[in-house]
Amino acid sequence: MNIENIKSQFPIFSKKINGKQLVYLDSSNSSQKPASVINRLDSFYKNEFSNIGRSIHSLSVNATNKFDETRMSVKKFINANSKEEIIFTKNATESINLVASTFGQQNIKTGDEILITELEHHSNYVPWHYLRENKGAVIKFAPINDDGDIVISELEKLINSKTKIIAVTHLSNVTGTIVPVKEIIDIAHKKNIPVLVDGCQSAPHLKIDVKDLDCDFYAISGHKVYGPTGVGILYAKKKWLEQLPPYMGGGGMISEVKKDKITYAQLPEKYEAGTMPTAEVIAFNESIKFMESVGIENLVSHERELTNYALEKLKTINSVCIVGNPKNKAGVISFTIKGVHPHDIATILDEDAVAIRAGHHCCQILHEKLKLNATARVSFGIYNTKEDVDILCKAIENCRKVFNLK
Amino acid sequence: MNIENIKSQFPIFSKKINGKQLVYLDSSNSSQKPASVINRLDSFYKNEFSNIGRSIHSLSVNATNKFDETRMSVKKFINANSKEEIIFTKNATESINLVASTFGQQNIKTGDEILITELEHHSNYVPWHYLRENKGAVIKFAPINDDGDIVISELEKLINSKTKIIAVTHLSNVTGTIVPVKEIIDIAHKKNIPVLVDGCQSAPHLKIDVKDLDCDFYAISGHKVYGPTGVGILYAKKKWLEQLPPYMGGGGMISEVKKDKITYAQLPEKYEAGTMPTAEVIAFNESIKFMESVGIENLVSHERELTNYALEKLKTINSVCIVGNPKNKAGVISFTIKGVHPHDIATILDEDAVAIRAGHHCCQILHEKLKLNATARVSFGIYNTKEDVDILCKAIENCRKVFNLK
Amino acid sequence: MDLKELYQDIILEHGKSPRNYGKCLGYNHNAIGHNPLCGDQVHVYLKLNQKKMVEELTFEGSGCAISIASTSIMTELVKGKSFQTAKKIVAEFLSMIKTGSKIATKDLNEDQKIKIMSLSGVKQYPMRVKCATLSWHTLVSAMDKKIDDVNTEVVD
Amino acid sequence: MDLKELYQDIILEHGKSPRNYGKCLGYNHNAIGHNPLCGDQVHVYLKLNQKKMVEELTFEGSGCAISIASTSIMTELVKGKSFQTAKKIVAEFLSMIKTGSKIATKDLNEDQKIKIMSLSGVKQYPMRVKCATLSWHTLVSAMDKKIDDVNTEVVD
Ligand SMILES: Cc1ncc(COP(=O)(O)O)c(C=O)c1O
Ligand SMILES: Cc1ncc(COP(=O)(O)O)c(C=O)c1O
Repeated sequence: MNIENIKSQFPIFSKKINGKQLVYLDSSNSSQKPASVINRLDSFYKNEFSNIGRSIHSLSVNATNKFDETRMSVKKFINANSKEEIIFTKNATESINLVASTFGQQNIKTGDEILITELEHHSNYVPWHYLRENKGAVIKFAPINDDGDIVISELEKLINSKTKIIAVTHLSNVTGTIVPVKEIIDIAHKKNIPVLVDGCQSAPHLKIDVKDLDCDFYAISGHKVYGPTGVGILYAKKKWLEQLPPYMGGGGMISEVKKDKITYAQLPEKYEAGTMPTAEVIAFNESIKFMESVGIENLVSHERELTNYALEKLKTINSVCIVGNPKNKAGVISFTIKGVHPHDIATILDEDAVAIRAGHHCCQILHEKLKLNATARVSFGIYNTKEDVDILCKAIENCRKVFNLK
Repeated sequence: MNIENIKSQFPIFSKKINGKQLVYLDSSNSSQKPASVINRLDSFYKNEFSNIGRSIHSLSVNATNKFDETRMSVKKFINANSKEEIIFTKNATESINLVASTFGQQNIKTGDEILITELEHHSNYVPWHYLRENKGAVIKFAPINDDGDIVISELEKLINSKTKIIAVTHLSNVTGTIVPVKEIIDIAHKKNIPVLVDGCQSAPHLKIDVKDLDCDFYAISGHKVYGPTGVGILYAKKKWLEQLPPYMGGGGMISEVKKDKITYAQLPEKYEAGTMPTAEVIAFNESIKFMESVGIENLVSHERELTNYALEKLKTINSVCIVGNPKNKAGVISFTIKGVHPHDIATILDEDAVAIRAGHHCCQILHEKLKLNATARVSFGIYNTKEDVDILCKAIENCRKVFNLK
Repeated sequence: MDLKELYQDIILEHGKSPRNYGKCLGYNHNAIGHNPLCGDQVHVYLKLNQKKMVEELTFEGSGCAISIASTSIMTELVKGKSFQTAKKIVAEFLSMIKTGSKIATKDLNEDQKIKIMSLSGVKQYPMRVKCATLSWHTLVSAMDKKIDDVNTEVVD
Repeated sequence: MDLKELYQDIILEHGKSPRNYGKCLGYNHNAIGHNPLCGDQVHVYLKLNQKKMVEELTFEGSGCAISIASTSIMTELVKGKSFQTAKKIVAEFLSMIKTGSKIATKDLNEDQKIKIMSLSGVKQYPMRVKCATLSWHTLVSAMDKKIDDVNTEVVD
């Protein structure tokens, strides 16, 4: 696999920042986009634009077919059973809110328990918190150990007859921990408890197979897998989508509307109210094609190599501390520098056109557990190279210099 | 105003359909996009892409500022008091769901009444229906008369002490009726009842001034006002956004997250959970600039002229019936042809590259009232010309020919 | 594609003057189908006699020329057929509309084949396929009596 | 822009060894400010005496060098000032950070002016403005005792 060739497919890397080559290490936040995706947006808007589903004219027929093709691609990409299990949302946050809200309406009563983990992103906690506020549910947090791994035996202890759903990330956006979700799902299913997997970080970094995982729900952000902003995905087993109530109400999700009664459309339309991010979903097909052209195995091994290389190099820098040491890790490294606050690190690195993120990364629970207010985070995409890591390390040295560290 | 010049700003019109010039008369469904909007998406993705708000690096700072500029433009465009009153959603349907859900949570109990009208789009009915299902609310429908006008005195009669909110469209997407929402808001406010205005069709066709209207909520779809898909807008008075609970939960909308407690961010972030349609919102600024470059007054008068011209011409065609005859009408004309079902009309017109919409246009209540299963709809954008209307009328003649009508 | 291939005279004629319209006496099966895209609806009434023969087949509903003609033609062709044959005819029709396959069955005479094939032009108009197939799906559902409602969104 | 203009020695020094850290005895005003962007938090303790003079001003919290240095310098400059003067200094500081205006007040001596102006480099770093201004907003809120929580999202 030729990374320079892949990198050249991303127009942004021909741009200079502060006169320097951009070293983009913030892909966990949002990935850059290959030309094929950007050009598809362009060509769709310029030559083919129409809304889908509702009109009979040729433009609309074409758009409807193209939209459907993306749904088929997503189905294949994550190995779902049918395209009716693929719902388009605006982001993974909506995907999780959709599940929490509809599942909660139907299945959560006072005292029921929702089990999440200390690794969760706010987007996989706040939606469940609403059920605590509005329905009297109880939220339990499966703990992590010092390495940043979920302790399965501890998680298991927290499951009881009141546990109604488990929501867990597949890959931590802070420690890079790969969570053994399949094992968790097995445990849960033995007790008839459904599991939602937050796949925001796994989708760009791992091979996803929802059939193999047997998860009930899987949430993905399009913009983190080389897609346009404005597109999220919810995979859900058909039985859930059939039995749960609809989420947003409006055009496109109904069957029959009367003054006293409304019936809803079939799947997947039941969960797609109003005008979709039509162009963005259609262009998202190119993101999947891009990932397939690279090959998920190649992507995984490239990122693994990069991550290991970066860990090695970072560890040799004085006063750098890596956050967590999970058994399996992918694409995400958070660290601190003794004596330099992460915000200062980010500002100083930016001067060298090295884009990283600093803060709590929407994981305050995890940071509280780690007794850190903030961390600096490096996250990789398929376009990153060892040279990027070298430049990162040099920039960190500069950071130490600015702060007069020994 | 030179329409040919304006039309040339829309790349799609250089495309041929079935070897013919596209006559796009489906703008109420979704408008075409000017090159400036499409190019802004392209340049943002190619040169500037980053997520907003959460990172400190230069790309992110730039994106955050650009995002904020759109918010300021929207504020100015609809004359809101402050940018904190402008919430970005994925579409107008989400905007209305947001209000129905949060307002409902706080203010609707069993027996409370919600007043809507017979003109409403499903997106301004289904979200309220949920409150009927889940909270025991009652929905009342203000009737229209034979012309397709809301009868204000009838609407007034339906208001009583149990009426908690009124939700009404500003412009019907079927009859083109301009609803005197200001008058309705005056009546409602005298009784301390807030009003949501569905501005989906008015935003592209009329000058919007939320301060003058004094509405409590105003919902807009970006894709109907020459913007990208994936962007919706909710205007709401600050007092409401402050007092209502949040809608979706997740990253970006929190202040502090603890295991036992969560506090929410200030406005507007409180209502913007997860990654926004960043690029699309940024490009949407160009849509507003486009509309301002044309001048809303010019747009309104051009479309009025077109609408009148089309009405005149259509009325001369045998067996064509115009749906509704409202006092004030803008940009939207629905019709039927005696002996030809609207679906057949749409298919036949499409053969001449005339794109119209056929069906119930997400207004089944209205169609039931009109005793019609479906109608054919022509809707204008700034790029339409009298020539388009002429081609439409010729295509309708062809339609009559295919069906051997006299 | 020529519009006249879609709107053949036979279709226009059936669209305008549908056969077997109304509720037949003594029906023992029925089902409603609707197309959420447009709100069109069809109600199929069926009388299966003791020999499992389609003794009566009628419909009520509104829709476009394609949909009404398709339903009208369906009632004509299926009436008088056995349960099995009826099912076979439906399958051949659906396959013709979706894949463009020819009508091969010996259960229809030449005249009837011409009628059913007059609907084959619909294949070129993807958005209209549902108009043509709704009543056929509804017929199956009435015969099977499994569910009452057919929704074109599912079955296509 | 040179990083050394942002990270001047005086800022690094205050960032590392902040003055007036901790909870002062007998405080009668206090407020918490936090920056939802990063989770940083500052708690300002203030003792206003009967003459409405800032007798004590301390803080607790964590944050980046900019934020800690800014808070530390703030406590140094505002302590001992009258209520009115304190407000004026805050206003001049905020205006410096936002518009780049000069510090003109006669209420600070030259040394103090150099200190406060060491923070002026922040203006070039929009994402860091909140780091520098959070504690100052929190001080105002403590003085006014209107609300307990300050949130940089609002006030900037
Ligand atoms: C009057 C009206 N309200 C609401 C909507 C829903 O807008 P969207 O589909 O963008 O959510 C539409 C358009 O479909 C409309 O015309
Ligand atoms: C683990 C995880 N979950 C959820 C999210 C939320 O995704 P989005 O902002 O696209 O809704 C993110 C990214 O921000 C994430 O990293």
